[in-house]
Amino acid sequence: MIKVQTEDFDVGVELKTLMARAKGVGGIVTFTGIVREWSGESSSGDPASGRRQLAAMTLEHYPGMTERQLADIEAEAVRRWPIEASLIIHRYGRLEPGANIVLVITASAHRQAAFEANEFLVDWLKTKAPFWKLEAGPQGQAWVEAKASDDAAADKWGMKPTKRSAAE
Amino acid sequence: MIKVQTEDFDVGVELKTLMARAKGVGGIVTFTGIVREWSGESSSGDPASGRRQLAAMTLEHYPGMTERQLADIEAEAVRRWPIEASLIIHRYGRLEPGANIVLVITASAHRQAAFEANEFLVDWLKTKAPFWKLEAGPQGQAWVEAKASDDAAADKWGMKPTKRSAAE
Amino acid sequence: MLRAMKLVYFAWLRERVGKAGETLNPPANVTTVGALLEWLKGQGGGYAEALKDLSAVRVAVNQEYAGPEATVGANDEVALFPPVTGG
Amino acid sequence: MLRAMKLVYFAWLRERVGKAGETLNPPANVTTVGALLEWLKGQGGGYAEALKDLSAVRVAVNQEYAGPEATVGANDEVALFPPVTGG
Repeated sequence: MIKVQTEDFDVGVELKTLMARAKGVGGIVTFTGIVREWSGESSSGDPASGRRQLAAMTLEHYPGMTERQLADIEAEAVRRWPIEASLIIHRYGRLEPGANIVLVITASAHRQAAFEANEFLVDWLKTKAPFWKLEAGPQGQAWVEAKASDDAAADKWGMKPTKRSAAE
Repeated sequence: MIKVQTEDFDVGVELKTLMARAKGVGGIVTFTGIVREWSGESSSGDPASGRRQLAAMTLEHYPGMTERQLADIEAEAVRRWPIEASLIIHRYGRLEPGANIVLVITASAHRQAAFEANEFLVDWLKTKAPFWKLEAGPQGQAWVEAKASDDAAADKWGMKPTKRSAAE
Repeated sequence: MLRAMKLVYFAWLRERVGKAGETLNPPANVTTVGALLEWLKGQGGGYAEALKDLSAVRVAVNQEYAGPEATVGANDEVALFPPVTGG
Repeated sequence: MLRAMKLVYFAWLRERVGKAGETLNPPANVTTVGALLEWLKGQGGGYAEALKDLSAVRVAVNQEYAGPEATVGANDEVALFPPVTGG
Protein backbone atom coordinates (compact mmCIF):
# COMPACT_ATOMS: atom_id res chain seq x y z
CA MET A 1 0.00 0.00 0.00
CA ILE A 2 1.23 3.50 -0.76
CA LYS A 3 0.19 6.90 0.54
CA VAL A 4 1.40 10.33 -0.55
CA GLN A 5 0.18 12.93 1.90
CA THR A 6 0.88 16.17 3.74
CA GLU A 7 -0.40 14.79 7.06
CA ASP A 8 1.90 13.26 9.65
CA PHE A 9 1.76 9.51 10.32
CA ASP A 10 1.94 7.45 13.49
CA VAL A 11 4.31 4.52 13.11
CA GLY A 12 2.65 2.53 15.90
CA VAL A 13 -0.80 2.88 14.34
CA GLU A 14 0.49 2.00 10.86
CA LEU A 15 2.28 -1.07 12.21
CA LYS A 16 -0.86 -2.32 13.96
CA THR A 17 -2.96 -1.79 10.84
CA LEU A 18 -0.44 -3.61 8.68
CA MET A 19 -0.06 -6.51 11.11
CA ALA A 20 -3.82 -7.02 11.13
CA ARG A 21 -3.68 -7.90 7.42
CA ALA A 22 -0.34 -9.75 7.51
CA LYS A 23 -0.95 -13.05 9.26
CA GLY A 24 1.99 -15.35 9.66
CA VAL A 25 4.76 -12.80 9.53
CA GLY A 26 7.77 -13.32 11.75
CA GLY A 27 9.62 -10.10 11.21
CA ILE A 28 8.64 -6.54 10.44
CA VAL A 29 11.21 -3.95 9.41
CA THR A 30 10.35 -0.28 9.56
CA PHE A 31 12.31 2.66 8.22
CA THR A 32 11.37 6.16 9.31
CA GLY A 33 13.04 9.13 7.62
CA ILE A 34 13.16 12.29 9.71
CA VAL A 35 13.95 15.93 8.85
CA ARG A 36 17.39 16.60 10.32
CA GLU A 37 18.27 19.77 12.18
CA TRP A 38 21.48 20.20 10.20
CA SER A 39 21.93 19.69 6.51
CA GLY A 40 25.03 17.87 5.28
CA GLU A 41 26.62 14.54 6.08
CA SER A 42 27.50 14.77 9.77
CA SER A 43 25.13 14.98 12.70
CA SER A 44 27.62 16.38 15.20
CA GLY A 45 26.06 19.81 14.98
CA ASP A 46 29.40 21.52 14.59
CA PRO A 47 28.64 24.81 12.81
CA ALA A 48 32.29 25.19 11.79
CA SER A 49 32.04 22.30 9.35
CA GLY A 50 30.16 24.36 6.76
CA ARG A 51 26.86 22.62 7.28
CA ARG A 52 23.70 24.65 7.61
CA GLN A 53 21.08 24.70 10.32
CA LEU A 54 17.60 24.00 9.01
CA ALA A 55 14.54 26.01 9.91
CA ALA A 56 12.31 23.98 7.63
CA MET A 57 12.24 21.82 4.56
CA THR A 58 9.63 21.96 1.82
CA LEU A 59 9.05 18.84 -0.22
CA GLU A 60 7.72 19.30 -3.74
CA HIS A 61 6.57 16.28 -5.74
CA TYR A 62 5.08 15.32 -9.08
CA PRO A 63 1.48 14.30 -8.38
CA GLY A 64 0.53 11.31 -10.48
CA MET A 65 4.05 10.20 -11.29
CA THR A 66 4.86 9.89 -7.58
CA GLU A 67 2.03 7.47 -6.91
CA ARG A 68 2.93 5.54 -10.06
CA GLN A 69 6.61 5.25 -9.16
CA LEU A 70 5.89 4.24 -5.55
CA ALA A 71 3.42 1.57 -6.67
CA ASP A 72 5.97 0.25 -9.21
CA ILE A 73 8.73 0.14 -6.60
CA GLU A 74 6.51 -1.66 -4.11
CA ALA A 75 5.41 -4.20 -6.74
CA GLU A 76 9.04 -4.83 -7.66
CA ALA A 77 9.93 -5.48 -4.01
CA VAL A 78 7.07 -7.97 -3.72
CA ARG A 79 8.34 -9.72 -6.87
CA ARG A 80 11.85 -9.97 -5.49
CA TRP A 81 11.21 -10.94 -1.87
CA PRO A 82 8.59 -13.02 -0.01
CA ILE A 83 6.88 -9.97 1.48
CA GLU A 84 3.52 -10.58 3.16
CA ALA A 85 2.65 -6.91 3.51
CA SER A 86 4.26 -3.56 2.87
CA LEU A 87 3.52 0.11 3.24
CA ILE A 88 5.14 3.25 1.88
CA ILE A 89 4.07 6.67 3.15
CA HIS A 90 5.82 9.75 1.78
CA ARG A 91 4.91 13.24 2.96
CA TYR A 92 5.21 16.48 1.02
CA GLY A 93 4.81 20.15 1.89
CA ARG A 94 6.54 22.09 4.65
CA LEU A 95 8.24 20.02 7.36
CA GLU A 96 10.27 21.16 10.35
CA PRO A 97 13.30 19.45 11.93
CA GLY A 98 12.28 16.28 13.72
CA ALA A 99 9.21 15.77 11.51
CA ASN A 100 8.55 12.47 9.79
CA ILE A 101 9.22 12.45 6.04
CA VAL A 102 8.87 8.88 4.96
CA LEU A 103 7.80 5.50 6.34
CA VAL A 104 8.59 2.14 4.77
CA ILE A 105 7.30 -1.05 6.38
CA THR A 106 8.06 -4.55 5.11
CA ALA A 107 6.69 -7.67 6.78
CA SER A 108 7.82 -11.18 6.01
CA ALA A 109 8.08 -14.63 7.50
CA HIS A 110 11.84 -14.18 7.05
CA ARG A 111 13.69 -11.31 8.65
CA GLN A 112 16.36 -11.23 5.94
CA ALA A 113 13.71 -10.64 3.27
CA ALA A 114 12.09 -7.90 5.35
CA PHE A 115 15.45 -6.16 5.83
CA GLU A 116 16.54 -6.42 2.21
CA ALA A 117 13.19 -5.36 0.75
CA ASN A 118 13.07 -2.39 3.09
CA GLU A 119 16.56 -1.19 2.21
CA PHE A 120 15.78 -1.71 -1.48
CA LEU A 121 12.66 0.44 -1.21
CA VAL A 122 14.43 3.21 0.70
CA ASP A 123 17.35 3.26 -1.75
CA TRP A 124 14.93 3.54 -4.63
CA LEU A 125 12.79 6.21 -3.01
CA LYS A 126 15.96 8.28 -2.68
CA THR A 127 16.82 7.98 -6.36
CA LYS A 128 13.58 7.32 -8.21
CA ALA A 129 10.60 8.90 -6.46
CA PRO A 130 9.96 12.38 -7.91
CA PHE A 131 10.40 14.46 -4.76
CA TRP A 132 12.59 17.55 -4.34
CA LYS A 133 13.68 19.08 -1.08
CA LEU A 134 13.99 22.82 -0.59
CA GLU A 135 15.88 23.64 2.60
CA ALA A 136 15.33 26.94 4.40
CA GLY A 137 17.67 28.27 7.09
CA PRO A 138 19.33 31.44 8.35
CA GLN A 139 21.38 31.62 5.13
CA GLY A 140 18.34 31.47 2.87
CA GLN A 141 16.82 28.73 0.73
CA ALA A 142 18.54 26.05 -1.32
CA TRP A 143 17.45 22.98 -3.23
CA VAL A 144 19.05 19.81 -1.87
CA GLU A 145 21.42 18.23 -4.39
CA ALA A 146 21.16 14.55 -5.22
CA LYS A 147 23.93 12.49 -3.65
CA ALA A 148 26.20 10.19 -5.63
CA SER A 149 26.13 7.83 -2.62
CA ASP A 150 22.37 7.44 -3.07
CA ASP A 151 22.82 6.51 -6.73
CA ALA A 152 25.49 3.99 -5.75
CA ALA A 153 23.19 2.51 -3.11
CA ALA A 154 20.38 2.15 -5.65
CA ASP A 155 22.72 0.74 -8.28
CA LYS A 156 23.63 -2.24 -6.11
CA TRP A 157 20.13 -3.66 -6.56
CA GLY A 158 20.81 -4.15 -10.26
CA MET A 159 17.72 -2.58 -11.71
CA LYS A 160 17.63 -0.75 -15.00
CA PRO A 161 18.72 2.87 -14.70
CA THR A 162 15.77 5.21 -14.54
CA LYS A 163 17.54 8.45 -13.85
CA ARG A 164 19.39 8.87 -17.12
CA SER A 165 20.65 12.33 -17.69
CA ALA A 166 19.04 14.18 -20.56
CA ALA A 167 22.58 14.82 -21.82
CA GLU A 168 23.37 11.16 -22.56
CA MET B 1 19.09 0.92 26.20
CA ILE B 2 18.01 -2.65 26.84
CA LYS B 3 14.93 -4.13 28.46
CA VAL B 4 14.15 -7.76 29.25
CA GLN B 5 10.53 -8.09 30.24
CA THR B 6 7.36 -10.17 30.16
CA GLU B 7 5.18 -7.15 29.33
CA ASP B 8 4.25 -6.23 25.78
CA PHE B 9 5.70 -3.12 24.18
CA ASP B 10 4.21 -0.45 21.91
CA VAL B 11 6.50 0.30 18.97
CA GLY B 12 5.04 3.76 18.42
CA VAL B 13 5.59 4.76 22.06
CA GLU B 14 9.14 3.38 22.10
CA LEU B 15 9.98 5.22 18.87
CA LYS B 16 8.73 8.53 20.24
CA THR B 17 10.70 8.07 23.47
CA LEU B 18 13.85 7.23 21.58
CA MET B 19 13.48 10.12 19.14
CA ALA B 20 13.16 12.55 22.03
CA ARG B 21 16.72 11.68 23.08
CA ALA B 22 18.17 11.30 19.57
CA LYS B 23 18.45 14.74 18.06
CA GLY B 24 19.82 15.03 14.58
CA VAL B 25 18.97 11.55 13.35
CA GLY B 26 17.89 11.20 9.74
CA GLY B 27 16.86 7.56 9.71
CA ILE B 28 15.40 5.14 12.22
CA VAL B 29 15.24 1.43 11.52
CA THR B 30 13.00 -0.79 13.59
CA PHE B 31 12.81 -4.56 13.68
CA THR B 32 9.85 -6.23 15.35
CA GLY B 33 9.89 -10.00 15.82
CA ILE B 34 6.47 -11.61 16.09
CA VAL B 35 5.31 -15.07 17.18
CA ARG B 36 4.27 -16.87 14.01
CA GLU B 37 1.15 -18.95 13.75
CA TRP B 38 3.04 -21.78 12.09
CA SER B 39 6.44 -23.08 12.99
CA GLY B 40 8.87 -23.87 10.21
CA GLU B 41 10.25 -21.93 7.29
CA SER B 42 7.19 -21.10 5.22
CA SER B 43 4.31 -18.85 6.16
CA SER B 44 1.85 -20.16 3.61
CA GLY B 45 -0.11 -21.94 6.29
CA ASP B 46 -0.27 -25.16 4.31
CA PRO B 47 -0.71 -27.91 6.92
CA ALA B 48 0.42 -30.56 4.44
CA SER B 49 4.00 -29.29 4.44
CA GLY B 50 4.84 -30.84 7.79
CA ARG B 51 4.90 -27.60 9.69
CA ARG B 52 3.08 -27.30 12.97
CA GLN B 53 0.42 -24.89 14.08
CA LEU B 54 1.36 -23.02 17.23
CA ALA B 55 -0.95 -22.51 20.16
CA ALA B 56 1.70 -20.66 22.14
CA MET B 57 5.41 -20.20 22.61
CA THR B 58 7.18 -19.98 25.94
CA LEU B 59 10.48 -18.13 26.07
CA GLU B 60 12.91 -19.12 28.79
CA HIS B 61 16.01 -17.02 29.40
CA TYR B 62 19.06 -16.80 31.65
CA PRO B 63 18.48 -13.81 33.94
CA GLY B 64 21.69 -11.87 34.42
CA MET B 65 23.50 -13.28 31.43
CA THR B 66 20.74 -12.04 29.12
CA GLU B 67 21.08 -8.43 30.24
CA ARG B 68 24.85 -8.70 30.05
CA GLN B 69 24.84 -10.11 26.52
CA LEU B 70 22.31 -7.59 25.25
CA ALA B 71 24.30 -4.69 26.72
CA ASP B 72 27.50 -6.08 25.16
CA ILE B 73 25.86 -6.46 21.75
CA GLU B 74 24.42 -2.96 21.87
CA ALA B 75 27.79 -1.48 22.89
CA GLU B 76 29.47 -3.33 20.03
CA ALA B 77 26.94 -1.91 17.53
CA VAL B 78 27.61 1.60 18.82
CA ARG B 79 31.35 1.00 18.39
CA ARG B 80 30.91 -0.19 14.82
CA TRP B 81 28.35 2.28 13.49
CA PRO B 82 27.53 5.96 14.06
CA ILE B 83 24.39 5.21 16.04
CA GLU B 84 22.80 8.14 17.89
CA ALA B 85 20.37 6.00 19.88
CA SER B 86 19.34 2.38 20.11
CA LEU B 87 16.92 0.17 21.99
CA ILE B 88 16.59 -3.57 22.43
CA ILE B 89 13.51 -5.04 24.10
CA HIS B 90 13.24 -8.81 24.42
CA ARG B 91 10.23 -10.46 26.03
CA TYR B 92 10.13 -13.79 27.81
CA GLY B 93 7.38 -15.99 29.20
CA ARG B 94 4.29 -17.30 27.39
CA LEU B 95 3.45 -15.62 24.09
CA GLU B 96 0.66 -16.40 21.63
CA PRO B 97 0.78 -16.14 17.82
CA GLY B 98 0.86 -12.53 16.71
CA ALA B 99 2.47 -11.36 19.95
CA ASN B 100 5.58 -9.21 19.92
CA ILE B 101 8.79 -11.01 20.91
CA VAL B 102 11.58 -8.59 20.26
CA LEU B 103 12.09 -4.96 19.27
CA VAL B 104 15.34 -3.48 17.97
CA ILE B 105 15.56 0.22 17.12
CA THR B 106 18.62 1.93 15.67
CA ALA B 107 18.73 5.65 14.90
CA SER B 108 21.46 7.35 12.92
CA ALA B 109 22.15 10.38 10.75
CA HIS B 110 22.87 7.82 8.03
CA ARG B 111 20.29 5.31 6.94
CA GLN B 112 22.88 2.73 5.90
CA ALA B 113 24.34 2.70 9.41
CA ALA B 114 20.89 2.34 10.95
CA PHE B 115 20.07 -0.60 8.65
CA GLU B 116 23.37 -2.40 9.15
CA ALA B 117 23.47 -1.93 12.93
CA ASN B 118 19.91 -3.17 13.21
CA GLU B 119 20.54 -6.29 11.16
CA PHE B 120 23.73 -6.92 13.12
CA LEU B 121 21.84 -6.73 16.42
CA VAL B 122 19.05 -9.02 15.24
CA ASP B 123 21.50 -11.58 13.86
CA TRP B 124 23.34 -11.59 17.16
CA LEU B 125 20.21 -11.79 19.26
CA LYS B 126 19.31 -14.92 17.30
CA THR B 127 22.65 -16.60 18.00
CA LYS B 128 24.03 -15.06 21.20
CA ALA B 129 21.25 -13.96 23.54
CA PRO B 130 20.45 -16.79 25.98
CA PHE B 131 16.79 -17.36 25.14
CA TRP B 132 15.13 -20.66 24.34
CA LYS B 133 11.76 -21.13 22.68
CA LEU B 134 9.38 -23.90 23.66
CA GLU B 135 6.60 -24.30 21.13
CA ALA B 136 3.23 -25.75 22.11
CA GLY B 137 0.66 -26.95 19.60
CA PRO B 138 -1.86 -29.70 18.94
CA GLN B 139 1.00 -32.22 18.64
CA GLY B 140 2.49 -31.34 22.03
CA GLN B 141 5.51 -29.34 23.08
CA ALA B 142 8.93 -29.06 21.46
CA TRP B 143 12.01 -26.92 21.95
CA VAL B 144 12.86 -24.91 18.84
CA GLU B 145 16.16 -25.96 17.31
CA ALA B 146 18.80 -23.41 16.46
CA LYS B 147 19.07 -22.75 12.73
CA ALA B 148 22.31 -23.03 10.78
CA SER B 149 21.11 -20.07 8.69
CA ASP B 150 21.11 -17.92 11.83
CA ASP B 151 24.70 -18.91 12.60
CA ALA B 152 25.68 -18.08 9.04
CA ALA B 153 23.96 -14.70 9.29
CA ALA B 154 25.82 -13.90 12.51
CA ASP B 155 29.12 -15.14 11.10
CA LYS B 156 29.07 -12.56 8.33
CA TRP B 157 29.67 -9.77 10.87
CA GLY B 158 33.10 -11.19 11.66
CA MET B 159 32.93 -11.28 15.42
CA LYS B 160 34.65 -13.85 17.57
CA PRO B 161 32.61 -17.02 17.93
CA THR B 162 30.73 -17.08 21.19
CA LYS B 163 28.69 -20.20 20.70
CA ARG B 164 31.44 -22.77 20.63
CA SER B 165 30.22 -26.26 21.14
CA ALA B 166 31.34 -27.92 24.33
CA ALA B 167 32.59 -30.76 22.15
CA GLU B 168 35.32 -28.73 20.43
CA MET C 1 -0.15 19.38 -37.87
CA LEU C 2 -1.08 20.11 -34.28
CA ARG C 3 1.64 18.76 -31.95
CA ALA C 4 0.52 20.17 -28.62
CA MET C 5 2.50 18.74 -25.70
CA LYS C 6 1.99 19.43 -22.03
CA LEU C 7 5.24 20.50 -20.38
CA VAL C 8 5.62 20.47 -16.59
CA TYR C 9 8.59 21.71 -14.53
CA PHE C 10 9.66 21.00 -10.97
CA ALA C 11 12.00 22.37 -8.30
CA TRP C 12 14.71 24.76 -9.58
CA LEU C 13 13.77 23.97 -13.19
CA ARG C 14 10.32 25.35 -12.46
CA GLU C 15 11.87 28.41 -10.82
CA ARG C 16 14.23 29.07 -13.74
CA VAL C 17 11.63 28.54 -16.46
CA GLY C 18 9.35 30.76 -14.40
CA LYS C 19 6.22 28.61 -14.59
CA ALA C 20 4.97 25.22 -13.37
CA GLY C 21 3.74 24.08 -16.76
CA GLU C 22 2.45 25.06 -20.16
CA THR C 23 1.17 23.66 -23.43
CA LEU C 24 3.63 24.03 -26.32
CA ASN C 25 3.57 23.28 -30.05
CA PRO C 26 7.14 22.37 -31.04
CA PRO C 27 8.00 22.08 -34.77
CA ALA C 28 7.50 18.81 -36.63
CA ASN C 29 11.16 17.78 -36.46
CA VAL C 30 10.98 17.60 -32.65
CA THR C 31 10.19 13.91 -32.21
CA THR C 32 12.51 12.95 -29.35
CA VAL C 33 13.22 14.12 -25.81
CA GLY C 34 16.69 15.25 -26.88
CA ALA C 35 15.33 17.33 -29.77
CA LEU C 36 12.65 18.83 -27.54
CA LEU C 37 15.26 19.94 -24.99
CA GLU C 38 17.45 21.52 -27.68
CA TRP C 39 14.45 23.33 -29.15
CA LEU C 40 13.34 24.57 -25.73
CA LYS C 41 16.86 25.75 -24.89
CA GLY C 42 16.82 27.74 -28.11
CA GLN C 43 13.76 29.66 -26.91
CA GLY C 44 16.18 31.65 -24.71
CA GLY C 45 15.37 33.41 -21.42
CA GLY C 46 14.37 31.10 -18.59
CA TYR C 47 14.54 28.04 -20.86
CA ALA C 48 18.18 28.65 -21.76
CA GLU C 49 19.00 29.27 -18.11
CA ALA C 50 17.14 26.16 -16.91
CA LEU C 51 18.61 23.87 -19.58
CA LYS C 52 22.19 25.15 -19.84
CA ASP C 53 23.52 21.99 -18.13
CA LEU C 54 21.53 19.04 -19.47
CA SER C 55 23.46 16.61 -17.24
CA ALA C 56 21.40 18.04 -14.35
CA VAL C 57 18.09 17.58 -16.13
CA ARG C 58 15.86 14.53 -15.82
CA VAL C 59 12.89 13.87 -18.08
CA ALA C 60 9.70 11.88 -17.72
CA VAL C 61 7.32 11.27 -20.62
CA ASN C 62 3.79 10.47 -19.50
CA GLN C 63 5.12 10.01 -15.96
CA GLU C 64 7.81 7.46 -16.85
CA TYR C 65 11.52 8.27 -16.87
CA ALA C 66 12.78 8.78 -20.41
CA GLY C 67 16.21 9.21 -22.00
CA PRO C 68 17.09 11.66 -24.79
CA GLU C 69 16.27 9.13 -27.53
CA ALA C 70 12.69 8.54 -26.27
CA THR C 71 10.00 9.69 -28.68
CA VAL C 72 7.59 12.49 -27.87
CA GLY C 73 4.49 13.50 -29.75
CA ALA C 74 1.08 15.06 -29.61
CA ASN C 75 -0.69 15.02 -26.24
CA ASP C 76 2.33 13.70 -24.36
CA GLU C 77 3.00 15.00 -20.87
CA VAL C 78 6.70 15.82 -20.67
CA ALA C 79 8.19 16.66 -17.27
CA LEU C 80 11.58 18.31 -16.75
CA PHE C 81 13.16 18.29 -13.30
CA PRO C 82 16.46 18.05 -11.40
CA PRO C 83 17.72 14.75 -9.94
CA VAL C 84 15.23 13.70 -7.29
CA THR C 85 15.94 14.02 -3.56
CA GLY C 86 13.08 12.22 -1.84
CA GLY C 87 13.13 9.57 0.86
CA MET D 1 39.80 -28.23 49.27
CA LEU D 2 36.29 -26.88 48.86
CA ARG D 3 35.55 -26.42 45.16
CA ALA D 4 31.85 -25.59 45.26
CA MET D 5 30.52 -24.47 41.88
CA LYS D 6 27.05 -23.26 41.06
CA LEU D 7 25.60 -25.20 38.11
CA VAL D 8 22.55 -23.87 36.24
CA TYR D 9 20.63 -25.59 33.43
CA PHE D 10 18.26 -24.24 30.80
CA ALA D 11 15.68 -25.50 28.29
CA TRP D 12 15.86 -29.22 27.50
CA LEU D 13 19.12 -29.55 29.45
CA ARG D 14 17.23 -28.42 32.54
CA GLU D 15 14.47 -30.90 31.75
CA ARG D 16 16.87 -33.82 31.25
CA VAL D 17 18.99 -33.07 34.31
CA GLY D 18 15.75 -32.67 36.21
CA LYS D 19 16.58 -29.48 38.03
CA ALA D 20 17.20 -25.80 37.26
CA GLY D 21 20.41 -25.60 39.24
CA GLU D 22 22.51 -26.97 42.08
CA THR D 23 25.78 -26.53 43.92
CA LEU D 24 28.35 -29.25 43.20
CA ASN D 25 31.82 -30.12 44.48
CA PRO D 26 33.70 -31.73 41.60
CA PRO D 27 37.05 -33.44 42.28
CA ALA D 28 40.31 -31.47 42.23
CA ASN D 29 41.27 -32.58 38.70
CA VAL D 30 38.20 -30.87 37.25
CA THR D 31 39.72 -27.52 36.31
CA THR D 32 38.24 -26.94 32.84
CA VAL D 33 34.81 -26.82 31.27
CA GLY D 34 35.62 -29.94 29.27
CA ALA D 35 36.66 -31.88 32.37
CA LEU D 36 33.58 -30.70 34.24
CA LEU D 37 31.29 -31.92 31.46
CA GLU D 38 32.99 -35.33 31.36
CA TRP D 39 32.75 -35.66 35.12
CA LEU D 40 29.08 -34.64 35.12
CA LYS D 41 28.30 -37.07 32.33
CA GLY D 42 29.86 -39.80 34.46
CA GLN D 43 27.34 -39.12 37.21
CA GLY D 44 24.83 -41.04 35.08
CA GLY D 45 21.04 -40.65 35.08
CA GLY D 46 19.81 -37.28 33.88
CA TYR D 47 23.35 -35.99 33.49
CA ALA D 48 24.35 -38.74 31.07
CA GLU D 49 21.12 -38.22 29.13
CA ALA D 50 21.54 -34.44 28.99
CA LEU D 51 25.20 -34.58 27.98
CA LYS D 52 25.27 -37.54 25.63
CA ASP D 53 25.79 -35.24 22.62
CA LEU D 54 28.19 -32.50 23.67
CA SER D 55 27.96 -30.83 20.26
CA ALA D 56 24.48 -29.68 21.31
CA VAL D 57 25.70 -28.24 24.63
CA ARG D 58 26.72 -24.62 25.15
CA VAL D 59 28.50 -23.43 28.29
CA ALA D 60 28.78 -20.08 30.03
CA VAL D 61 31.13 -19.49 32.95
CA ASN D 62 30.09 -16.54 35.10
CA GLN D 63 27.62 -15.54 32.38
CA GLU D 64 30.16 -15.41 29.54
CA TYR D 65 30.31 -18.03 26.78
CA ALA D 66 33.16 -20.46 27.38
CA GLY D 67 34.79 -23.24 25.35
CA PRO D 68 35.90 -26.64 26.70
CA GLU D 69 39.40 -25.38 27.54
CA ALA D 70 38.12 -22.54 29.76
CA THR D 71 39.06 -22.88 33.40
CA VAL D 72 36.49 -23.38 36.13
CA GLY D 73 37.03 -23.16 39.86
CA ALA D 74 35.52 -22.44 43.24
CA ASN D 75 32.49 -20.15 43.30
CA ASP D 76 32.13 -20.07 39.53
CA GLU D 77 28.63 -20.05 38.05
CA VAL D 78 28.61 -22.57 35.24
CA ALA D 79 25.58 -22.67 32.93
CA LEU D 80 24.78 -25.51 30.53
CA PHE D 81 22.20 -25.01 27.81
CA PRO D 82 21.29 -25.88 24.22
CA PRO D 83 22.07 -23.53 21.32
CA VAL D 84 20.06 -20.37 21.89
CA THR D 85 16.91 -19.56 19.89
CA GLY D 86 16.03 -16.00 20.85
CA GLY D 87 15.26 -12.98 18.73
